[in-house]
Amino acid sequence: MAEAQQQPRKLPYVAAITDGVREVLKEQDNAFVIGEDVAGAGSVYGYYKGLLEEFGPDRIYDTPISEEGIMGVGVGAAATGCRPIVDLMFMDFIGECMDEIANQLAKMRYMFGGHARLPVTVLTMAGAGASLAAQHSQSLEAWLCHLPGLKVVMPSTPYDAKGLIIAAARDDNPVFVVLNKVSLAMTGEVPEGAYEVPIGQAAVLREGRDYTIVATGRMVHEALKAAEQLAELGLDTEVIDPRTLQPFDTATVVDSVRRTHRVMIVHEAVRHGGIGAEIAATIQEEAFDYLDAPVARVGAPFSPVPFSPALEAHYVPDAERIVAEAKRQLGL
Amino acid sequence: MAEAQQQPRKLPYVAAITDGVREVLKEQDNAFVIGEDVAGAGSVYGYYKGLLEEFGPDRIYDTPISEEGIMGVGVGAAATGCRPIVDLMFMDFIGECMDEIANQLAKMRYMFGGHARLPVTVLTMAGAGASLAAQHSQSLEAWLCHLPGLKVVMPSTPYDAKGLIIAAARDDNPVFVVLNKVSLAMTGEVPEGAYEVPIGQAAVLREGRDYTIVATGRMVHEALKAAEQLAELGLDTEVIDPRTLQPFDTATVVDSVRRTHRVMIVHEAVRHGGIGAEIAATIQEEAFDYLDAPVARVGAPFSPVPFSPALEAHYVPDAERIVAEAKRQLGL
Amino acid sequence: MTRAIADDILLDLHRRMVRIRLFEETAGRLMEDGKIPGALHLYVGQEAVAAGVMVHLSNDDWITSTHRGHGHLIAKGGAFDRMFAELYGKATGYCKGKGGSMHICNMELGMLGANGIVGGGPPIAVGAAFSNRFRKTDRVACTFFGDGASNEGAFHEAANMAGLYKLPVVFVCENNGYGEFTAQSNHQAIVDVADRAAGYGMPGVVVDGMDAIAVYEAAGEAIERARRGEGPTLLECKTYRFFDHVGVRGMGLAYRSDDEVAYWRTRDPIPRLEQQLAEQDILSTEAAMAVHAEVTREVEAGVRFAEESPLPDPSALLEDVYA
Amino acid sequence: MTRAIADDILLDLHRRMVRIRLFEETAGRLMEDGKIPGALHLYVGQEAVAAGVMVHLSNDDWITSTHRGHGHLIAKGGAFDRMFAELYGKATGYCKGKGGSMHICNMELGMLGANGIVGGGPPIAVGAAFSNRFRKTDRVACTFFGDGASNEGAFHEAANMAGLYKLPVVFVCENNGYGEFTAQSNHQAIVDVADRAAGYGMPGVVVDGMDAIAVYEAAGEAIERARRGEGPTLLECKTYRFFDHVGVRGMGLAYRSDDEVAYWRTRDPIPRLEQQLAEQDILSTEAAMAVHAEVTREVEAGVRFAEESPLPDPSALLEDVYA
Ligand SMILES: Cc1ncc(C[n+]2csc(CCOP(=O)(O)OP(=O)(O)O)c2C)c(N)n1
Ligand SMILES: Cc1ncc(C[n+]2csc(CCOP(=O)(O)OP(=O)(O)O)c2C)c(N)n1
Ligand SMILES: [Mg+2]
Ligand SMILES: [Mg+2]
Repeated sequence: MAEAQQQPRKLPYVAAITDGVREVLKEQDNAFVIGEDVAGAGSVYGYYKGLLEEFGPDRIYDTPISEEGIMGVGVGAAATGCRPIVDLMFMDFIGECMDEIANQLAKMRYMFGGHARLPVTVLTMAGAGASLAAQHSQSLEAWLCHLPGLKVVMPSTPYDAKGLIIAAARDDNPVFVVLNKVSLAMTGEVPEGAYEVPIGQAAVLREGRDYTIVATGRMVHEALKAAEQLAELGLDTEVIDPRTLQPFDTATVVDSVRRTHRVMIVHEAVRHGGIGAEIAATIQEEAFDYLDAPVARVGAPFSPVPFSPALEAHYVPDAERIVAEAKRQLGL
Repeated sequence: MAEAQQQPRKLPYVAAITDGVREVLKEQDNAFVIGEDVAGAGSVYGYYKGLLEEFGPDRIYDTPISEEGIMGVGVGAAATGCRPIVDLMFMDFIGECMDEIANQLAKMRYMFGGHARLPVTVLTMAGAGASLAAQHSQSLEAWLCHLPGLKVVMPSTPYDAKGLIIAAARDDNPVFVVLNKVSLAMTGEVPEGAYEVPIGQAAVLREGRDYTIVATGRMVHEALKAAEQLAELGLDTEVIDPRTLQPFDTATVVDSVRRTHRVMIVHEAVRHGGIGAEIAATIQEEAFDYLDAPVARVGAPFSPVPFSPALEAHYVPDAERIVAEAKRQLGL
Repeated sequence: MTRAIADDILLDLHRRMVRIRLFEETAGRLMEDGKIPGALHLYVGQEAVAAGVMVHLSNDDWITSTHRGHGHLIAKGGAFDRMFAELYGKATGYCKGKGGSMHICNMELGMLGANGIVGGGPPIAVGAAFSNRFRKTDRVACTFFGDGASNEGAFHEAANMAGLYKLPVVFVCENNGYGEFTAQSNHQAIVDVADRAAGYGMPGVVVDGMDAIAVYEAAGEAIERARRGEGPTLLECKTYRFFDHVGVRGMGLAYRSDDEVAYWRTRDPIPRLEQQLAEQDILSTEAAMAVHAEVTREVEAGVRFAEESPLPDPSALLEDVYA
Repeated sequence: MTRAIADDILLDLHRRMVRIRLFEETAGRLMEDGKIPGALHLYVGQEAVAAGVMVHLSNDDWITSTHRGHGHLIAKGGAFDRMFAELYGKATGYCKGKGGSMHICNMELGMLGANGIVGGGPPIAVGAAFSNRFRKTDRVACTFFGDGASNEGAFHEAANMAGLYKLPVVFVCENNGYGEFTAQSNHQAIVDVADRAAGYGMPGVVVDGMDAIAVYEAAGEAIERARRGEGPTLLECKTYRFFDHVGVRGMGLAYRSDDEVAYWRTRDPIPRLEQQLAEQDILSTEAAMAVHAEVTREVEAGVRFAEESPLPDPSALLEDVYA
């Protein structure tokens, strides 16, 4: 495994997660993983597979089905010197532990006048597209971004998944790593060893002069596809993946918009009240005089996630919908 | 009490809440009130005082301290034919029952293919300014507005408190009535008998030609004060209270902006990721060509609510901050 | 228990169990064949619990269910055509294809939905029981939940409220020994979930959940108690799921031994009841086979209905969000 | 209990209780005088619990507290000057004025904060106990919570995890008979919260929470058990708050009778301990008065410090959000 490789190593997203957590467990003696079916089963999506064997039962713990209790262990253990990696199986279950997150994890440091550190990393699985219906398909990152005290990252590639997990675990603050279930099999380059994708830094994945798309999570790939199609329409499109939602890299986005004058935000979450609203509001504040068209937003429509694939296909945003909205926005 | 009055009747906000709930209990046989210390004590803020005596213990129930259980009673009782009024003492405790709200209450009808009705009215107390610190001062309405299936109202006056409670209870959907603790003593006109403030209709509280302020909850009054000060600067300011946040009366706001060309959104919640972001994003979508300046937003800064009055005074937005931001926005 | 049980009740019990078994086996096959999308948590092995409880209930009695909910709906009278259609995501399904396996429901049968949230059922059932009493009916609510679910705060709060208000609700714990891939001994320090009942001021009863008659009798007592206004009961049924947590073979994890599965298969509640009924001359082997054959035809017709049904129209996407 | 308790421990117990009492009486007065903003939940009446537990702990043992948290912090060694300063919202307070009464804390003393969320403490304490073991220390965690809090899901999940993992944590239920204005009989169907322990595989112990020595002994056993790695205990202390839910006279609601309050005042744990110590010639009346006088001076100095301290600078508002 440690031999030098000629070809850059490619891994699926799911293995990149494992790799990131593995590096953290190697590097930080006070780190442990805790969550439902993370040890014996390696999580229902298998992204902790092998870690129990590699690090032993003192570093990875199965729990009862008790999200609030689990998050509480994260808070209490972090405040007293550990660096817990808490697994919240599906992001949809965040309501079970939202008090622990919002009132304890996010606020403890502030309420204590700075006399506590909460280095908790939370890994959780978001996203629709797998026919898992309304309670197993949500993207609720907007709730987290509205909570001072938390950081929120959303890796769209295997590379970022590993690098952001390591950065999150090295951060002395609570960081939520919002993963995407439909991306698990997607492969990409993932270097060996520890590396960070810095928290708070966006990535410009495609440069363009005419148009900017800011897309998060899995929507990054739909945006890149859309950019191809828009190029055929003569629109040289820049695609930015913020990678971190909180703190948000406003500078990179605003710089782009000041050059391209037109921008769209894309996320999988419900459009209404999603983080795209904050990004749009910020862009028009910071780049008002540069905008040639209103900031557009693409997100899920205002309904729960339907089960039937026939409906879900119309629910989750995709390249076609991005292109259609761009055309509408720009009058093409 | 029932005698005709010459003068319009004035009541404090706290009594208007009582009056609204009283009308609902009179009008709807299947309505009951349930929550922590709502019966014997009439709630910690006293807004159910007298209802136990008037309607008896079959209509108003004290509960254990079990927010998830209480909200579950609301869901289960509503789905089976009752019209519960659920009291969530402080909005800060919403994390305790967020799963019940997000995954059951908001989604049950949709998941069931329309075969369930959830006429639950939730009354809850939000807002800072009473030195109650980080866990008893939050305004978290943005979380609710991001959830398809819910409606959200936010009364700023005694009149609206009563009228919106009645409208909420008559609605066949879950409606959250977000109350404000610092407004409880504020008096205003409150007619006798049942009346509705229609859900989804904004109120234009002050007309103006030069500038629009959209303010929610207690911030409405700060906006009205700010409008006076702005008038002195020659800015004829329109003040709109959306009253309902979900569904939002976009038409009234956009109409105003198309006339005034400049707009600010004000709310008490944390500015970042607050509902003001959605309103701002929507305005620039719908009125882009009419805007002479970026949509401005005033909200709480990005920190938990501090305890010390010396800090809290700088935390909660007020007329001064609104005026200052308007000046900055407009270059006055 | 010496009370004699009427023959028709025993036959009813049997038919409900067979209906669950054959529906589930076919559903599992269809899922493995890629015809049913999403996740399917099958009930096979646990049939005695749903049947033994549901025989006591009418359509006016409410139940809440779990992610493993088909069995509960079938035992409460669910029709296979509408159910398969729902699993297929068709417009003719009970939820118009919007819910799928994890949210399958039928309000007219008093079935308040499968639930994708572990612990989601008990608070809702307590609400239904509250409503039963508020509306001055003598109806009860039964809430099914797993051993794993008994560790959720929602269960605790619901049980406490039910005990406090003496509500007409029965907490039916289907203890199949596992929450997903975690054995009970790795998720709680107790052997009997029923031991928690005392903390809520309600009786806790343990029953063999592989014995339909035993469940029938214990559930009958708990439900009658509830109907009489004497309050809730925590009824723990020791049972086992023959298939994996999701689907039939699931993820292929080795969290339980083949021996263990084989042992529990010897306790299969359906052959057991069939043998008891044969010994008592209530249901001959031939008659039992006839029930299986009849239900098999019902399954086939249900699948046909589902396959021939239309998918929901995209315009349905934004319907049913609000009343 | 026949073990003799060393004199210095008994004197220590006494002093901790007097420190709580006098601090709280003054804090209540200052609140009524409008000097302390916000809500103040006073601990007067319950002193034997905090003192009886905390005498066993060092600064390396963790505790979590409740909205009624001053007593816990004082018993753990909290300094009056920093505490009053916090209640006043001054920059010199333990939390720099950012937390106030409901979040007062001191990490160096092992006090993980008062908590405005009912049921907020137990999960955090379980985390601290988990951490104690993970970091291979022999330290314990004690979590204080009320009878009302025992109905929160958070308590249930935390207790189950503690029992499962056999964590070094003691669940100290301060059963003062009320959650706000709701009597225990109106919030749960049991008399002893300790009855819930069995459901988590841990021992449940009931002790007279107005008897400092009884609490001391029972807490000692539970804490030693935890230190030995034998797992958690649920220790229920029957106690009473002499003042109202918030403040001294509170909202003036008639949810409990004057007779009831008067009865419990006859069981005041401080005179009781003083009498016991006087009878055993450990603490004379004069010596006890001297303790009161000394603590009174400490209170006065604390208030003076708070009053003379500066308010936080507005620039502090955005500090301490992130590390
Ligand atoms: C709140 C919540 N947490 C976790 C899950 C994931 N999950 C689905 S089923 C399951 C196991 C449930 O175990 P149990 O209650 O014993 O029911 P069983 O599957 O054994 O029937 C888990 C953890 C979930 N759906 N909801
Ligand atoms: C989650 C939550 N729900 C409700 C409240 C409001 N509240 C504050 S104290 C209290 C009563 C707590 O009772 P108990 O746990 O017995 O403690 P005691 O006040 O008697 O010390 C309540 C309901 C809260 N702070 N947090
Ligand atoms: Mg199970
Ligand atoms: Mg109490």
